[in-house]
Amino acid sequence: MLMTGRQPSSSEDELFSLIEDDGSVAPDGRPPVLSEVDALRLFRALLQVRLVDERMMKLQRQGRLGFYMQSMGEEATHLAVHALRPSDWVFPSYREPGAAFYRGYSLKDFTNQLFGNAEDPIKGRQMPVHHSARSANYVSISSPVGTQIPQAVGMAWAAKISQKDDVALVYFGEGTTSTGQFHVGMNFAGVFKAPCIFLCRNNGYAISTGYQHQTASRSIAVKALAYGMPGVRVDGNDLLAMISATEEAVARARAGDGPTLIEAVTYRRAGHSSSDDPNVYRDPNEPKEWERRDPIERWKRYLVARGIYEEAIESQYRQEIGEEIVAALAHAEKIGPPAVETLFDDVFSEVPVELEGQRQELLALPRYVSPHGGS
Amino acid sequence: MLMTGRQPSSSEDELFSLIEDDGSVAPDGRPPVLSEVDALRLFRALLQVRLVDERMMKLQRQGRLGFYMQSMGEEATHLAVHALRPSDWVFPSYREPGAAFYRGYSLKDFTNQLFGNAEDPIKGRQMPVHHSARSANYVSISSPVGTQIPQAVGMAWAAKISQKDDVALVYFGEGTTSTGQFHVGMNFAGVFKAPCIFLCRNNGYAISTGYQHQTASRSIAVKALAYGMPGVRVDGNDLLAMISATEEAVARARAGDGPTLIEAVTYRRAGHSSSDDPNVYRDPNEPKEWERRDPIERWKRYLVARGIYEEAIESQYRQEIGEEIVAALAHAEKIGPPAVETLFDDVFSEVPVELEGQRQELLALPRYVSPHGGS
Amino acid sequence: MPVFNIIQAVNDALRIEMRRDSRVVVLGEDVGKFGGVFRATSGLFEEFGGERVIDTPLAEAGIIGTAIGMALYGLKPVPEIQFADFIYPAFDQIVNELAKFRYRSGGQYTAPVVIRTPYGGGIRGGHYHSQSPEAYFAHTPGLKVVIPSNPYDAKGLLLAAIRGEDPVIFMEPKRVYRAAKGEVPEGDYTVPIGEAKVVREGRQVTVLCYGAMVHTVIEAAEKVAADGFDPEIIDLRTLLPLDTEAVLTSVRKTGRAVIAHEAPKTCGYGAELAALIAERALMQLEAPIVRVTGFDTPFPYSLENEYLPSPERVAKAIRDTVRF
Amino acid sequence: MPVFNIIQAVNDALRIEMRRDSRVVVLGEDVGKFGGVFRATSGLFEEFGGERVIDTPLAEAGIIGTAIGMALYGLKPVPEIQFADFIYPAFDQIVNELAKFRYRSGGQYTAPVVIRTPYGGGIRGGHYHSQSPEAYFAHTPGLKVVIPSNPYDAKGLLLAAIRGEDPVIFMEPKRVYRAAKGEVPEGDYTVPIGEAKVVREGRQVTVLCYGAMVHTVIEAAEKVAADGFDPEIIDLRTLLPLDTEAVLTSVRKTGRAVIAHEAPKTCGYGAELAALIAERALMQLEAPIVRVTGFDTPFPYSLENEYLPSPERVAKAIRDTVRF
Ligand SMILES: Cc1ncc(C[n+]2csc(CCOP(=O)(O)OP(=O)(O)O)c2C)c(N)n1
Ligand SMILES: Cc1ncc(C[n+]2csc(CCOP(=O)(O)OP(=O)(O)O)c2C)c(N)n1
Ligand SMILES: [Mg+2]
Ligand SMILES: [Mg+2]
Repeated sequence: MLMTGRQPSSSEDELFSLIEDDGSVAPDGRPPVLSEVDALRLFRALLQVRLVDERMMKLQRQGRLGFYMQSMGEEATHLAVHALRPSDWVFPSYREPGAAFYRGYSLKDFTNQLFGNAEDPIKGRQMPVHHSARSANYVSISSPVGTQIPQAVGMAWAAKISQKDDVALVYFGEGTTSTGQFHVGMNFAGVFKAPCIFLCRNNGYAISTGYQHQTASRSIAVKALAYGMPGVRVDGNDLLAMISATEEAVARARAGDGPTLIEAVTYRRAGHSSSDDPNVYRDPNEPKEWERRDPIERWKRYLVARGIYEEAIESQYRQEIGEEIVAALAHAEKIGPPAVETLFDDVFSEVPVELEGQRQELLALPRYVSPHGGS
Repeated sequence: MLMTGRQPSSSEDELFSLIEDDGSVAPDGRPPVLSEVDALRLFRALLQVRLVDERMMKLQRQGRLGFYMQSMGEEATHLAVHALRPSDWVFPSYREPGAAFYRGYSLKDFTNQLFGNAEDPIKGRQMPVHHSARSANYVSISSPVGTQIPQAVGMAWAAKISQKDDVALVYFGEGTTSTGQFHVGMNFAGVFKAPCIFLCRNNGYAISTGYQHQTASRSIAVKALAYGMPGVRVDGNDLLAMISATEEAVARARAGDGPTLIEAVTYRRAGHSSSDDPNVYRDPNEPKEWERRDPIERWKRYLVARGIYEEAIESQYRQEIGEEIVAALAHAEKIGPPAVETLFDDVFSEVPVELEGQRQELLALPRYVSPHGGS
Repeated sequence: MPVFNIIQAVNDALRIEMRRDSRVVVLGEDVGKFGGVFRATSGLFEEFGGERVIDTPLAEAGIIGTAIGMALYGLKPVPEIQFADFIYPAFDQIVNELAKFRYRSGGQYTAPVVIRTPYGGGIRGGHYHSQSPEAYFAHTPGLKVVIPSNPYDAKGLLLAAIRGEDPVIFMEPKRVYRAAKGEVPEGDYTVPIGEAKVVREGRQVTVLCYGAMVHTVIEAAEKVAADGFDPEIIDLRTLLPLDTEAVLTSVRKTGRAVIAHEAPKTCGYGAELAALIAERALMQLEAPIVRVTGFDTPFPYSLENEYLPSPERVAKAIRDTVRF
Repeated sequence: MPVFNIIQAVNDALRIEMRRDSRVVVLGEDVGKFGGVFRATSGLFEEFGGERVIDTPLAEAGIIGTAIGMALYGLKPVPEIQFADFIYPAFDQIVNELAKFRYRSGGQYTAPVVIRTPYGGGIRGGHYHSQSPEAYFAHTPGLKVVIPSNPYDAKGLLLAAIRGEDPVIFMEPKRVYRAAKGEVPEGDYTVPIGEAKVVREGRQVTVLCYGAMVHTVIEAAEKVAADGFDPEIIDLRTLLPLDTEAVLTSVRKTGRAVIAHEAPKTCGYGAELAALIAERALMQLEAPIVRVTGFDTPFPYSLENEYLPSPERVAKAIRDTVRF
């Protein structure tokens, strides 16, 4: 009898990468067309994520910031959005700030959000790192993992129904592939040929839970088969490969050929969040292993090989970004919390009578000074 | 770049069958060992489902029964349970009464359940066809589809934890593979190597929704790949193939090799339920097509080819079953509804004070005579 | 004016709005060619095609999740959940996502999805074709909860819901889907969300109800009126936002309140009504507030008529309360 | 007697019961080697191994669904849902399956699963690490709902829950996970499910509360006591089954009731308490029943201290009610 799955087909397990160790591009790799300007712009974008992360974690450790989540080692996956148009939509999880920055979300808004202050674009409503940037078509982040997946499919499908050629790109971690949301989203996308790109950052961990406790599937990419869509395993630390795979998926989507699953194979070098201590559950040497495969160093080698890397440019980027961060922080820390009365806005399009009553009730109390206010 | 799923591998699409058109067994098919007694017992079991269905639908049409669901054409899938031991557990959906009968559930209990009368084993608590037969290790049926899937995995996993070699067999339709429950159950089973057999009756329809609106997957069996378990497509109208595939899966499970997904390819010849009119959404010729592939006729040809079919035996079976049905019905229709006070039992292990108060409140009212009582 | 039942009224509202606004799409299990298991979307597939009347795979989380995405993009999805009992696989999408999108994004994103779903008992559906989960949704800030009791309101409220800017759980009383008939104006009109309706004026006791239970209460009122009792009946129509003015005005007038619903008693919507009255009209009360509800058990099959509040139980509550 | 916090008490209860009864298994996200994100299962993996302390894939529906299957087979699973805010993907398994197994099978099958989950605000968790969904479960017949406020009760109630025959939603007040300390007997004892506790005796007003809010109410009581007010505080401990006797006895004595909880007001558990009192102790009431609760908005981040009932808000309610 034929038992599907007994013989792993080696082709499905292959990892697509383009940038070789020395920074050159694999000879038969058909790399994407990338201008020098874009190559450098991407370099700056990679650096920005890294530098912001470092700074915010430090702040968190100093007790000046409530909570933070780093992306160290996964920055290249964020910049897959280079393959999109501004009118396309991104449905992020919490670990792709670089995608927001690259689409125009400012460091100022970012920082105000972390502080939940009166200038926070989402009015202090959510924990740090739960951004929302309408102008960047970067959809509101939610903590419950996976919920964004069917939403992205719905948006993509709506574009198709509306006869627009916008596509959706949705991010999630490999842990999130275990949720029902992943399954129903993928399945709907397959049936409706929704122009949606599923980008799974397989960083090996879901908090403390390793891949082998998450699924017995030999890869994430192979799961695409269950939904009649193509799946591809990409070296997630290779930005050129990420852009290439995403461009191909976007082209398919825009051509009406439906969705694609991209598994970006990478590694979560830092803890899950500022609340986590990864040394409890994994060998501290494991992340060290992955330092060698750092996506930023790799991109640098690519720039060098292309002959467009200059140390002066890197220093300049670092300095500019550093100054921007300092300025954004100085500003954000100055701003107080949102006004109390805003607590009752945006529940509905208008404030219902009863809720207005609750607002008046709260405002009538002696103003309670929050010990955390604005930080 | 390698895109998994672009090239359907033909082997995964092949359909496993054993009984040839003339009733002979495929020469290299390695059929299961089946005694003559069992072969005839299975024949009787097939007939029983068909005859019960016909009779109950008639009753429903006469307004004597509230609701009914037929299995016409899918009876062979029920008897996959032949591959189990009595101590194994079955987690049914609503369309496998034959599995219950074969494990000892009596026609009397079955009929009392349909009538929800005072002798209904589940005390008139659920709609018709939602059986529960503890003595047959046939778990309580629930309407929300798919919920039984992770439950079956949990039971199988518990057996493993308890160092028993019991296995679970869980039934569901192809429509149900779209639910989150299917996904999370399959995924847990893969990770924990739970001794669970997933038996999907792919009968082509979920109420009015055809396979192509349900999933873009080229088969249900291929979905097993996403969970690192074997999947197999079996001719669901070929009882010998069903038993063979299930035996193989059970052997794997008991040997500690984990779960298997079996796709039984079959067809729902009747309406979804007594409330359905399939002619609204499908060509009436379509079910006719499948009459030629009737699983009972096929089994009969197998018996003939094996030289153990006798018309007299068939008539005897039909008569016995017919009489049993008549007797069970005569009894069930006589019995009134459960006593009012039973409404409050079994919510908890003991009736809490407040609930006892509600019971007394109801009992104090003039007895309301239910217009539907007991039918 | 044509006489419609609730199914026809819902169908009419959907057709009107789909003609008027090309952003409106309907999606769900079997809503297409089949027209829905209760036929509420009958004929829409033929008129508007498969891109706007969409048969989905069997996954409520997918139906609501994708509807949210559609709404974010600017469509006006009206998903159907085949039975309210099957809404729970979508519960996360509803309470954590749909309800909170506007708030959590600081007003940047909104998802005005209108979820239609038949609810309630009385059709011999047992545990899983009879539930009344309205209290779960009324307890979830960010959702509006609308429950019509008759064809006129069903059409007008559904049109108002689809035209609104907020997510709505629109629960349809399936027991009276066909039984509740009434004149329904042709063409366009809306019934404002958030306004209750006095169905019967009376002086002695206020009876609060909604959905199918309105008919039970009217039957009870007729019984007791024959004995000289004079209840006032309020059909809430919208549970959230509640028309508190209408409720309190009536209770302050009558000094007595009876609340009827099908859902289990504990933490049902009736608890909120009783609490509201106990908070704001306590001093006008002349009798305890009585709830006539489903019992605190799962919904049964054979004994559903014993489980459901009957006209007799409501009548008894009215009598006891007035005589208290 | 050792002094434990709530985490330690929960951990101790789990260890005791896992030693005593080999059928007890713990499962959930990160509960194994990591010991749970709040460390409630710390050390159990080391002592009992990976077959009884199980790290699951990321799927709450899978955690509860498989736990039900384990319980059907005879194990005693104690799944952890990492935050109550993430329980909704399992909502269908909980309300349609777990709650109804015994009833729907006519008593043939039972699934006495004890679901542990941290709930509530005050840890700067925003929308999705702060919710208090107890009312959803209290409205679902077939579930018991237990919420301890201190280490002694946490240990005793958890042991009682695991030894019971019914499914239990065991909600742990994470704001006071470490802050609420107290003496906890070593070894075995249980606190019976269904019994409330009078935390402070008083004559003027009954304050009903549970979980973390008990500490807020005590603080409020201390404030008002300094001005000569004399509230009685009842820690409900079990929401379902509720100790109605304790509630009604106290309210009949004091003639006044204030109810405090973190969840949104509308259809919160406080509504049930108010309704109960309005039904059975109305004539003894001398003032309106006041609810001090979270507002009817999603749980906010920056303004969580404004959102949560503060000691000041509770104190004001006590004063206003007594002075009414
Ligand atoms: C539905 C749900 N359950 C649990 C959690 C708690 N949680 C937050 S992140 C996380 C792990 C996610 O892992 P993965 O999807 O791999 O993403 P990564 O953190 O690695 O980027 C968990 C369990 C959650 N946010 N949502
Ligand atoms: C969660 C849920 N949603 C919707 C329904 C309504 N419903 C009952 S059966 C059914 C179709 C199931 O199809 P399939 O799984 O293929 O099984 P089949 O009926 O073909 O045996 C649907 C949609 C349900 N029972 N449960
Ligand atoms: Mg991960
Ligand atoms: Mg089917």
